[in-house]
Amino acid sequence: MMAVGLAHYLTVGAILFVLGILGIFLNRKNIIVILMSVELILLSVNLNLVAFSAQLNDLTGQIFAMLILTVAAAEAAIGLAILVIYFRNRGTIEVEDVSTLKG
Amino acid sequence: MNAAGFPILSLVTFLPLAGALIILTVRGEEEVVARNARWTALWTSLITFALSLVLWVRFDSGSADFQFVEQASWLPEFGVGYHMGVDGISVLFVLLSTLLTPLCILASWESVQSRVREYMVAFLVLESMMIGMFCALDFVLFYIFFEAVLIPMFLIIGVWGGARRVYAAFKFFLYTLAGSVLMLLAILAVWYQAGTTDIPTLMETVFSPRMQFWLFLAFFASFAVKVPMWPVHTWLPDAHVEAPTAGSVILAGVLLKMGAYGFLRFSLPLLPQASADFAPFIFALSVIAVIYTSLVALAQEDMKKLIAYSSVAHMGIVTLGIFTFTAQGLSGALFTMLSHGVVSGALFLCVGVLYDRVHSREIARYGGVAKIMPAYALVFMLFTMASVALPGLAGFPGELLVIVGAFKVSPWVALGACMGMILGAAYALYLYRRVAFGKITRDDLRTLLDLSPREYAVFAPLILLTLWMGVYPSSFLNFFEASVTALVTRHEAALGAARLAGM
Amino acid sequence: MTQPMLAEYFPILVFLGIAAAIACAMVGGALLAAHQKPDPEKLSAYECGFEPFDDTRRRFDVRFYLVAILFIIFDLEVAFLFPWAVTLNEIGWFGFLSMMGFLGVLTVGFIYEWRKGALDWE
Amino acid sequence: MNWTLALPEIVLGVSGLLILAGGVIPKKDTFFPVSMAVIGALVLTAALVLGQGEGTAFMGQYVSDGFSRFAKVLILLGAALALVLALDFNTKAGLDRFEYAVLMLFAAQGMLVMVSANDLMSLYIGLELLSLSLYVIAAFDRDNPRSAEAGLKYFVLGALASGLLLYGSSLVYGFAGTTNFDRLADALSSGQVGMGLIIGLVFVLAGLCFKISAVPFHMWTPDVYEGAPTPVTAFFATAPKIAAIALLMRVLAGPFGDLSAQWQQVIWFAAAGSMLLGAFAALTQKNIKRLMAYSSIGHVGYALMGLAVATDGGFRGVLVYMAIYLVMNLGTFAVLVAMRRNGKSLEQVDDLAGLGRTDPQMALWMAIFMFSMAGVPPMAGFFGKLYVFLAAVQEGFWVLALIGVFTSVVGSYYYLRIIKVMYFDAAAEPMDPRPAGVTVVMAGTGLLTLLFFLFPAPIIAAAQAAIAALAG
Amino acid sequence: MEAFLATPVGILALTVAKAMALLVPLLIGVAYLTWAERKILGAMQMRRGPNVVGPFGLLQPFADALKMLMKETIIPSGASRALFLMAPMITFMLAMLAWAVIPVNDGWAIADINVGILYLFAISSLGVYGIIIAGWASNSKYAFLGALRSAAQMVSYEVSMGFVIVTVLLCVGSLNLTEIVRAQSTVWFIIPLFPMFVIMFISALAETNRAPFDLPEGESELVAGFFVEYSSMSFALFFLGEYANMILMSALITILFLGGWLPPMAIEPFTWIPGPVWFILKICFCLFVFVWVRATFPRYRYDQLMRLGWKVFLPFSLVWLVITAAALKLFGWLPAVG
Repeated sequence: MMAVGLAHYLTVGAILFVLGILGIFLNRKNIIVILMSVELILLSVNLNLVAFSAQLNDLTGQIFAMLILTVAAAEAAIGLAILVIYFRNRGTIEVEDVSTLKG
Repeated sequence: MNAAGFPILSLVTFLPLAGALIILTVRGEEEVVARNARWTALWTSLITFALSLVLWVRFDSGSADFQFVEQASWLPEFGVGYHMGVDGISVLFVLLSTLLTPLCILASWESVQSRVREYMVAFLVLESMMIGMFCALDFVLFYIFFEAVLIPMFLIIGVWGGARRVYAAFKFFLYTLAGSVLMLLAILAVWYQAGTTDIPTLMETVFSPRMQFWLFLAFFASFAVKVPMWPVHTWLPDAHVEAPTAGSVILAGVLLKMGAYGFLRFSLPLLPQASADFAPFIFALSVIAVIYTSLVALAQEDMKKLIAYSSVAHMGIVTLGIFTFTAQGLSGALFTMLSHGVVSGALFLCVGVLYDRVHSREIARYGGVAKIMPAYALVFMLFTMASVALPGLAGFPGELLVIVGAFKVSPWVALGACMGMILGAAYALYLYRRVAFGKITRDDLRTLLDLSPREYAVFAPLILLTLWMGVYPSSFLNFFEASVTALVTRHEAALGAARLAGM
Repeated sequence: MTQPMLAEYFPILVFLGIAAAIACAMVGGALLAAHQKPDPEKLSAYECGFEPFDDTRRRFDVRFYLVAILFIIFDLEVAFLFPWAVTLNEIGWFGFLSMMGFLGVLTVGFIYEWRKGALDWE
Repeated sequence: MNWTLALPEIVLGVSGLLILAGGVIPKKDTFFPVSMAVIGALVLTAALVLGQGEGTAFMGQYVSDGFSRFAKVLILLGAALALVLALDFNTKAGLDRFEYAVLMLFAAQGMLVMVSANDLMSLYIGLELLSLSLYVIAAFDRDNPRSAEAGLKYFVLGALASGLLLYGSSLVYGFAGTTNFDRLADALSSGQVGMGLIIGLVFVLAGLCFKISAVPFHMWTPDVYEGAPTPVTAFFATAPKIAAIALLMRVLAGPFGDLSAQWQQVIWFAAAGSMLLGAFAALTQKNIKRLMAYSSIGHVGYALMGLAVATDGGFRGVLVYMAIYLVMNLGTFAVLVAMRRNGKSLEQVDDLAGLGRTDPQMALWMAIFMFSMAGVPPMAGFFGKLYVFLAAVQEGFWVLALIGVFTSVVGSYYYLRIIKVMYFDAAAEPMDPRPAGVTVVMAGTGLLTLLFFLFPAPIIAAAQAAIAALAG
Repeated sequence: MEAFLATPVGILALTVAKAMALLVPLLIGVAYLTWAERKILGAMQMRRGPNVVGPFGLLQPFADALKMLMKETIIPSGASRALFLMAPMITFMLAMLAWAVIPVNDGWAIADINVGILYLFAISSLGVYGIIIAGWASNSKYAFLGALRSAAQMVSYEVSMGFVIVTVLLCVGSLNLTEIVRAQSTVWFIIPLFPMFVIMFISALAETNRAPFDLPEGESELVAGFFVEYSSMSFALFFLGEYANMILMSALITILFLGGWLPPMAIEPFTWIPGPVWFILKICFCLFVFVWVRATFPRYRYDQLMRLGWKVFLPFSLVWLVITAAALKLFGWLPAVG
C-alpha cells in the first residue's frame, strides 16, 4: 500500500484552496457557488491543519480545525441570510448583477 | 525672562486668536453680529499692534541674538519645543504684520458685507499665524504656522474673492502646499540628523554637502513658491486678482515675505555651501523674474494683476539681494521686503478704493481720476513713486543697497536689477497715467467721491511710513544691521571652513 | 500511528461497498427484470390531475431555512459537547464552567430566536 | 489560570448577552434603551481596560499589555461614538432595531479579542466575531438593495480574506509547529526559515490587508462604504480599522519580528499603493461616503508607511496616526450623519453646498476635519503624518516618504473641494436641525482635532508606552 | 487458515463474511418487521393482517419484494435522472452503514471504533441528504414539499437527540458503544435518566418519520411525501431504509438506555440467555412500542410537531443535561476516562 504522507495532504489542501479561489473569481454565474467556494477554502485549511497536527503530534491543529468548523457554520448562516435579503431586494443572485454600487 | 518682562511674543501671537474666539461667540441679528465683529476685530488688532510696539521700543538693535525668547516644553521626546524669539531679521516683520492687519480690517469695513463674522475671524487667525511664523524659533513650530496661514487665506480668497475665486484659491493652496510638503521632509531629515528642531541649535549644526544639496532643493521648493520666484509665480496674479482688497494687501504685504524670510532664516544659515552653490541659479531666476514679469506687467489691463506682477519683480530683487551674501545685499533685501510690504499693500488699497466705488479693476475703465478725486490721486501717486523707488521714498534705499550688493558679486547681475528698476518705473507710471490723467471718458466717474475719513485713516500711517522709510532709512536698517552682519560673517566662516575641509 | 487507527475503519469501508452493491443490484435488477414501457402521461409529475402550473423548484417558506440554520448551530454545539462530556472528570471545574458559559451564550441566542418567532410555525 | 486579566472582554460579553436577552423580551421597540445600555457597557469596559493588569492568560492565548490597552480604549471610544451617531439616524431611517446596538457591542468585543490575541486561534476568533457582526450590520438596511449588496460584497470578500488568513495560518502552524505568538517568535528567531513559512506569512498578510482595506485588497471598501447606512460606514471606517491595524502590528512586530526583511517589502508596496490609490481615485468621487472610502484607503496607506519602517518610531507613528484618524473620522461621519434635508438623508458632495451659510457651526467642524485629513497644520492630522514621515525619513525610506507627501498634496485637493462646496458655492436649502448627540460628537472630536497641538504629549507618551510593550 | 486470515485478502474475506452475517439477518429482519407491523396493527384493530401467502402470511414479505422487483421503474420527465436514482440508494446505504458499529454482544461489533456514538450521530445526520435529494430530483411539488418537511422535522429532533446522547456520555466517559453498554452493568440508564429516555424515544419516532410524526408522508396531506414519484425497487429501497432505520433506532435506544446485551439482572436464570438474544429481545420490544404508538395516537399537526421539538424537547433536554452534568460533577460521580 502506498504510504500517504504529509505532502499528499498538503497537495490536496492546496488544490482545494486554489479551486476555492478560482471558484470565487472565475465564477460568473451564481452567488451560491461563491459561498460554496468559501467553504471549500475553509475545508482545505482544515485538511492542512489536521494533517499538520498529525505530523507534529500536536493537538493544536485539530482544535483550530474545530474552531474553523464552528465559525464556518456561523459564516455560512450569515452569508445565506444576507443572500436571502439580497435576493428579496433584487430578485436575482447572478454574480453579474451585483453591480449597483460602482464609481 | 526677556526684555519685556512678560511673554510678549506669545501674547502678540495669540491675542488675535482670542479676538477671533470672542467674535465666534457673538450671537444675534446679522447686522448686529457684523457690527460687533468689525469692532472687535479692529480693537483686537489695534491692541495687538500697540502691544507689538513694545518690541520696537525694547528691542536691542545692537545684538544679533534672539530676543524676547520664550521656551516651553512641547514634545520633549523629540526635541521639539515651543520656542519663540525675534532677532533683527524678524522683528520688523512682526511689526509689519501687526500694522497691516488693522489697516486691512479698516479697509474692508464697508467692502465686505457678507459673512462679516467669518471674515473677521479669518483675518485674525491669519494675523496670528503670520506673527507666529515670524517669531517661531523651532523648525516644526515654524512649519505649523507657515502652513496654517494657508487655511484662512484659502477661505478669504475663496469666499470673498472675485469671479474666478475658486480656481485662484485652489491654485494658491495647492501650489504652496506642494512646495511646503517637500520642506516638511527636509525638516524631518534635519530633525533626524540633528536630533532637534530648535533653530538656534540647528544653526550650529553642520550638514554634509550632499545633504545640504538635497535640503536646499527641498527648502527651495517651498520658499520659491512662496516668494514667488519665476517660474512658479503663476499662482500669485490669480490669487491677487481674485482676493478681496484686504486679502491682496496681506498677501503682498506679508505672505510674500514668508518665502524670502525662509531663505534668510533657514537656507542661508543652515546650508551655507549649498546656498553658495545655488546662488548663480537663483540670480538667473531672479533676473528673469525681474525683467520678464516687468514686461508682463506692462501688458496688463487689470490694475491688480499689474501690481501683482510688480510684486513678483520686486521679490526678484529681494531674492537677488539675499543671495549676494553681502551685508548691503542682505540689508537691501530686508529693507525692500519691508518697503514692498508697505507700498504694495498701499497700492492694493488704492486699487481697492476705486474698486469699491466702480467695481471694476480694468485700467481702461478709468481715466482722469485725478480731476475728480485729487486727494486720492495724490496718495496714489505717492505710492506709485515709492514703488518706482524714487529717492526719498520707501522703495529707494532697499533697491539701491541690493544693487550695490549685487555689483560686488557681478556687474551683470546688478545690471539686471537696474533693468528691473527702469522697467518698474515704466509700468508703474504707465498705470498711473492711464488711471489718473487724461480725459474723463466715462460719465459715471464724475460722481465719485474723494477719500472718506476712514480711508484717510487707513492711508495716513502708510504714507507716514513710506516717507519715514525713504527719508530716514537707518532707523530701520539699524534694527537688522547686527543680525545681517552676524549672518554674513557666519556664512563666510562656514564657507571658509568647508573650503578648508575640502582641501 | 495512522495505520492501526485507519484499520478500525476498514470494516466500515467494506460495509459501504456491500451496501452499495446491494443497492445497485436491487435497482439494476428491477430495471432489468421489469418490463419498461414509459409514456408521457405516466412520466408526468403527480399533481392531483392538473397539468403542473409552474416550476416545481420555486421559492419556499423561509422558515425551513431558519430551521436549517438553527440546526447547524445547535448541532455544532452538540459536537462540542461530545468531547466535553467524556472528559468532564479531567478538565475540572474550569472546563465545566467554560461549557456552561458556552451553553449560556447559546441559550441567549435561543431566547432571542424564540422571542423573534423563529420557532413558531404559524 | 489568570482569567481575571480578560475581565473587560468578559464583562463586555456578558453584558452583551444580558442586553440581547433584555432587548428581545419586551414586546415594544427597545432600540433606544438598548443603545444606551450598550454605550454604558462600552464605557464600563473602557474603564476596566484602563485598570487592566499585564500578562498572558488562557494558556498564552490572550495577552494584556500596554499596547492592547491603548488600542482597546480607542476601539471602545470609537464604537461608543459610532453608536451615538446611529441613534437619531437609525430612528429616522427605520433602522431602529435593537439588534444594531447589540451587534456593535459584539463587534467591539471581537476587536478587543483581536488586539489581545496572542495566538493565531484567538486572532481568528476575534477577527471573525468582528467580521460576522460587520457583515450583518452592513446589510442592516435590509429593504434597501444597496445595503443588501454592500453586505453581500463585504461578506464574500471578507470570507475570502478569512480564508486567505486561515490558509496562511495553517502553513505557519505546520512549518513552525505552534500557533502561539511567543513560541512562534522563538521558533522563527532560532531556526532556518523555510519557504512554507514565508508563503504562510504572505497569506496571513494578505488576509489582514483585506481587513484594513490596503491596496491591492481594497476593492470592497468603496462599495461597502457607499452602500451601507451612514452610521454603519462611520463605524466601519473607525474602530475596526484600528483593531485590524493593531492586530497587524502585533503579528508583524511579535512573532514575525525576525522576518521583517520579508514583510517590509510587502507592506512597502501596500502602503505606497494605498496612498496613491486613495489620493487619485477619490478625486472624481461625487458620493461623499465613497470619497471617504478612498480617503480611508489613503489613510491606511500612511499608517502602513510607519509599519513598513518597522522600527519603534514607526510603530509609534502608526498608533498616533490611528488615534488621530479615529477622532477626525468620527467627526467627519458625524457631519455626514447629520446631512439630512426634509427628512431625507444626503450623500452627495454637492449636497453640502453653502453649508457655511446655512449651518456655520457644522461647516466649521467639517472644515476642520477636512483640513486635518489633508494634513494641514495645526490640525491633528498633520501630526499624525509628521510622526509617520519622521520614522520613514529616519530609516531612509525616502521614496515612500516622497510618495506620501506627493499623495497628501493630491489628496488635499479633494478635501479642499468639500470645503469649497461648503463655503464657496451658493447656498442650498438649509439642512434639518441636528440631533444633540451628533452635535456633541462633532464638537468634541472637532475640538480634539483642532487643539491636539496644544497637548500632544499624553497621546505620544501613551503610544510610546504601548510600543514599549509591543517590542518588549 | 490462520495464515490466510492474516493476509490482506484474508482480512477482507473475513470482514465481508462478518458483514454479511450481520446484513443478511438484518434485511430479513426488516422484511419481517413489515410483516410484524401489519400483523400487530391488525391484531390491535381486530383484523387479521396478512394471512394468505404462506402460513400466517409469513411469506408475504417475499411476495411484496417480488412484486416490487417486477414493477416498472418510472423516472418522471423533468426529474434529474442520476440524482433521482441515487437518492434511495443513499438512504438505504446509510441505513446499512450505521450497523457497522453496533455491538450485538460484548466485543461483537464489526468495527469497534472508539468514537462509535459519534459515528452513529454523523451517519444519522446524513440521512437528510437522501430525502432532500429525492424531493429535489423528483421535480414534483408534493415531493419537494414533503422532502422539506421531512428534513426540517428530522433535523429538529436530531438536536434534542444529541443532547440526550451527551447526557448518557456524561455517565459513561467514553464514545465507544461497547463501553456505553458496559457502563450499565450495575444499572440501566433508563432508570436514572428516565426523562431523557422518553425524549429519546419520541425523537426516534420523529427521526424515522413514524407515527404520530409521519406527516411528511401523510397520505391525506402530501400523498406520500418525498417519495411520491418513486416506484419499483427505488421505492423499496426507501422502504427498506426506513425500516432499517427503525431497527437501528431501537438498537440505539437499547444500547443507550436498556443495557444492550446485558440481562436485566446478573442473576441465574437471566444469565443463561446469551447476550445477543437479550439484545434482539430488547430491540423487538422497542419495535413493538413503535408499532403500538402508531396504532394508538393520532397524527400531530406540523406546527405542533415543530413546537414540540424546538420549544419543549430542546430546552428540556438542555436543562436536564446541565443538571446531570452539575450533579455528577458535584457529587464526584463522574466516570474516570478510559
